[in-house]
Amino acid sequence: MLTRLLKASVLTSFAFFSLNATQFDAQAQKDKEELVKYFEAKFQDPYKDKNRFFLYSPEEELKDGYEKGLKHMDFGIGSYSYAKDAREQYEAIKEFPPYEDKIEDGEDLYTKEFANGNSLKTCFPDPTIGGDYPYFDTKRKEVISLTTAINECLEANNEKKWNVKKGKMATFQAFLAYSTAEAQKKMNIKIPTKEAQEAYERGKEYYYTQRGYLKLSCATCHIQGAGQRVRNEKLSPLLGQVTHFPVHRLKWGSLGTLERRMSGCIKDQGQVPPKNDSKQMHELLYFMAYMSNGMPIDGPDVRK
Amino acid sequence: MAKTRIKAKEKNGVVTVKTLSKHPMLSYVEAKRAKKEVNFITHFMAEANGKVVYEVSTSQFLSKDPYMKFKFTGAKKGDKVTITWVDLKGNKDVSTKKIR
Amino acid sequence: MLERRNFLGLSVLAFGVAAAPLNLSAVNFRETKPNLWKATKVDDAIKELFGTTSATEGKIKLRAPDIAENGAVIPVSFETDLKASKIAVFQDANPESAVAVFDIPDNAIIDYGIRIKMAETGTVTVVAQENGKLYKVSKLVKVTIGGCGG
Amino acid sequence: MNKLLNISLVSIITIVFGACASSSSPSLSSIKDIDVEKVCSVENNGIEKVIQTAKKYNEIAKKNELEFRRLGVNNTDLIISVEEAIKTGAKEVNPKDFKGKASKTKLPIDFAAIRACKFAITALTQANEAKTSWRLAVPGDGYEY
Repeated sequence: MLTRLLKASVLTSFAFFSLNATQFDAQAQKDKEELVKYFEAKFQDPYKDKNRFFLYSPEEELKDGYEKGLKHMDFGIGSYSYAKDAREQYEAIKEFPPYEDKIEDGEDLYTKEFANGNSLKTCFPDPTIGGDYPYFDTKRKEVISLTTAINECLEANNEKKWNVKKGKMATFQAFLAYSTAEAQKKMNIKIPTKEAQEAYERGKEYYYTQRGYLKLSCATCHIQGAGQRVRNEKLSPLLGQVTHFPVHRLKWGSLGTLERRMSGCIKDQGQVPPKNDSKQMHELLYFMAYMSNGMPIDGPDVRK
Repeated sequence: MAKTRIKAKEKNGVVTVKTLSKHPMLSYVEAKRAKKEVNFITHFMAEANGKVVYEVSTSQFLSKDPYMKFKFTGAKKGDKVTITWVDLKGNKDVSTKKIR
Repeated sequence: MLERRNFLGLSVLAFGVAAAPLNLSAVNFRETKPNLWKATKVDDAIKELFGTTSATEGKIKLRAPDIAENGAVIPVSFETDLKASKIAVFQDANPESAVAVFDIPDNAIIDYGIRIKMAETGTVTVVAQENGKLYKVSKLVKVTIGGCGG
Repeated sequence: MNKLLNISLVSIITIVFGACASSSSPSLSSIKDIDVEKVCSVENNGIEKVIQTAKKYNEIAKKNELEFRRLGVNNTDLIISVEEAIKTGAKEVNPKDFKGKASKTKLPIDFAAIRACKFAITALTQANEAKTSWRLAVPGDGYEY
C-alpha cells in the first residue's frame, strides 16, 4: 500500500516536472531516467545476471554479498544499498553517528554574527536549501556550488574565506544538510536556460570522459563499475552520490565536503584534480546533482 | 564541560543507553607515531537511581570517540543516567541525561 | 537542537553530585589486574583475568563484520542470556590482546555494543564467566587498508 | 597540388576543431596520431630532446587541465626532476609530490624521461579520442547492456 502510494506520488511528481519542464532539461531528464533504468536492471539480481553485469565477480560473492531487487530510491545510501556486510557496519555506526555534535556547531556558525552585524543567516535565511545546490545563476551565467556560495557570503561581509574541504565549511554544511533532511526536502536541480543546459552537457561529458594515466572515467567506476569490487571497495553508484554530503569518513576521521571527496576521487584516476571552485568542478557537480534529482537529502552521513 | 553525549530510552521496562564520548583514545603505537602522549579512557561507568548499571574497564583499543551501547532494567522515564569515566592521565568526566 | 543546552545545564548539576563519593561497587580492572592489559596473547590475557583458559564454545551471540569498513572503527556487539558476572573482549591483531572487561551488575541486560580498533586482520574473542564457568565465541574480522580517494 | 590540398585540409580541420574546443587551447585538438614510442625514445632522440617534448606537451595538458598525476607526483614535477638530474648528472630521479615534499617515487633517469613524455602526450591524445568516444559509456545513448 505504502509503496503504491509512493509510486503514485513519484509519478505525479514526474508529471509535475514534465509539465513544468522547458526544453532545456529535456535531455537531462531523459539521461536521469535511463540511469535509473540501468541501475534497477543491474541490481535486480546480480547473481542471476552475472554475465550481463558482473562478469568479473566471484559467484559466491554475488550470491551472498548483494541485496537484490533495488529500486530508484534505495540507491540513496550509495553502495550500502547493495553491499550487505558493509551495510551492517554502516547501520551500527549510524546508531550514534560521530558527527552529531557538528550539526549543533554548524547551527552556531549559522547565527554567529560577523563583525558587521550580519551572519550566514543573512545570506541564507532558509537553511533547508541543501537540495538546491549547485544551481545555475542565470545572471552570472555560471554554476554556483554551495561551498562557493558560502565563501562568497563570507567575503561579501568582509570575513575570511573558509577552507573548502573541511573544518567550519563542513560543519556549517552539516547543519544545512540536516535542516534540509529534517524538512524532508529532495534534490531539486533546475536547468533554466540554454547556457545552463550547456553547462550540464559539459559536466556530463566530464563525467564520462576517460582521463588520467589510468584512463578511467567517473563512469567507469560509478556506472559500469558500480557494485564491482576493487580490492575491498564495492564501488558506489552515481545515483544518490551527492545527496548525503558532508560526510564523516572513517578514513578521514572527520567531516568533509563534497569537493574534498571529489578531488580525492579524480586524483585516483591519475590526474591533477580541477580546483574546487573551478568551472569544471562546478559543472561536474551540476550534472551529478541533476542525476540525483528527486532523491531525498540525507546528509550528513557516514562513509568508510 | 561534559564530553559524553547520551541517548537513553525506556521501553517495556528496559532502558537502552547509547553514548559517545569525546576522547582521542591514543594507543601506545598511535601516540608514538603522532608524537603525543598516550591517553585513553580506562574506566567507564553508568549509574541510575544510585545503582551501578553498567561498568567496563577499557583499553587503548577502543575507537577514537568511543561508543558504548548497553541495556538495563530498574529505571523509568524521567530517571537520570549518570556516566562517569576516567582516563589514563586521571581526567574525569561526568555527564547526565534523563531517560526518555 | 535545544537539547544540548539542557544537557549542558544538567551536567553542571551532575558535577555537584560527582563530588560526593561515587564508587559504589566499581571494580576497575586496570587497578586490580594490571598485567591483564600487558598480555600479548589472547590465552594469556584470559588466564590472567579468569585464572583458566578452559571454556565452552557458544552461548554468546557475537556480531562483528567479515570485512571491516575501516580498521579504526569496527562495530562489535554481543548478546547473551547467561547470568554472567564478567565479560571480556579480546583480539589478536594489536600488540596487546585485551580490549575491554565488563563487570556485569545484576540488573543489566547483556546486549552490549562497542567500537574497536584493529591494526590488521585478526580474531575477536568474547569470553563470559557465569558461576565460575567460562563461555567463549570468536569471529574473524578482515582488515584491509580501505577507502578510495583522498 | 596534392600537398597544397593536404595543407588546406589540415588547416580547415584545425580551425573546425579549434572552434569546437572553444574554451581550451586550440592546439589540443591537433594533437593526434603521435607515435609515443618513437618520439619519447631516449635511445633515438637523446634525453634532452625527449624531456623537451615532454615539456612542450605537458604545458598544453596543464592549460587544458589534463595533466597526469601518479602517486602524488604531477607530471610537471617529474619533468623538473629529470631536468635537474641532467644538470647534476644523477642517474636516478626523486621528484617532489604536489605538496612540494619529496615523493616515494624513485626512477632511473631515462625511464623517468620516457614516462614524462608519454604521460604528457597521452593526456592530450586520450582527451581527443574521448571527444567522440565518451558517449559510448552513457546508458540510453552509446552504452547498451
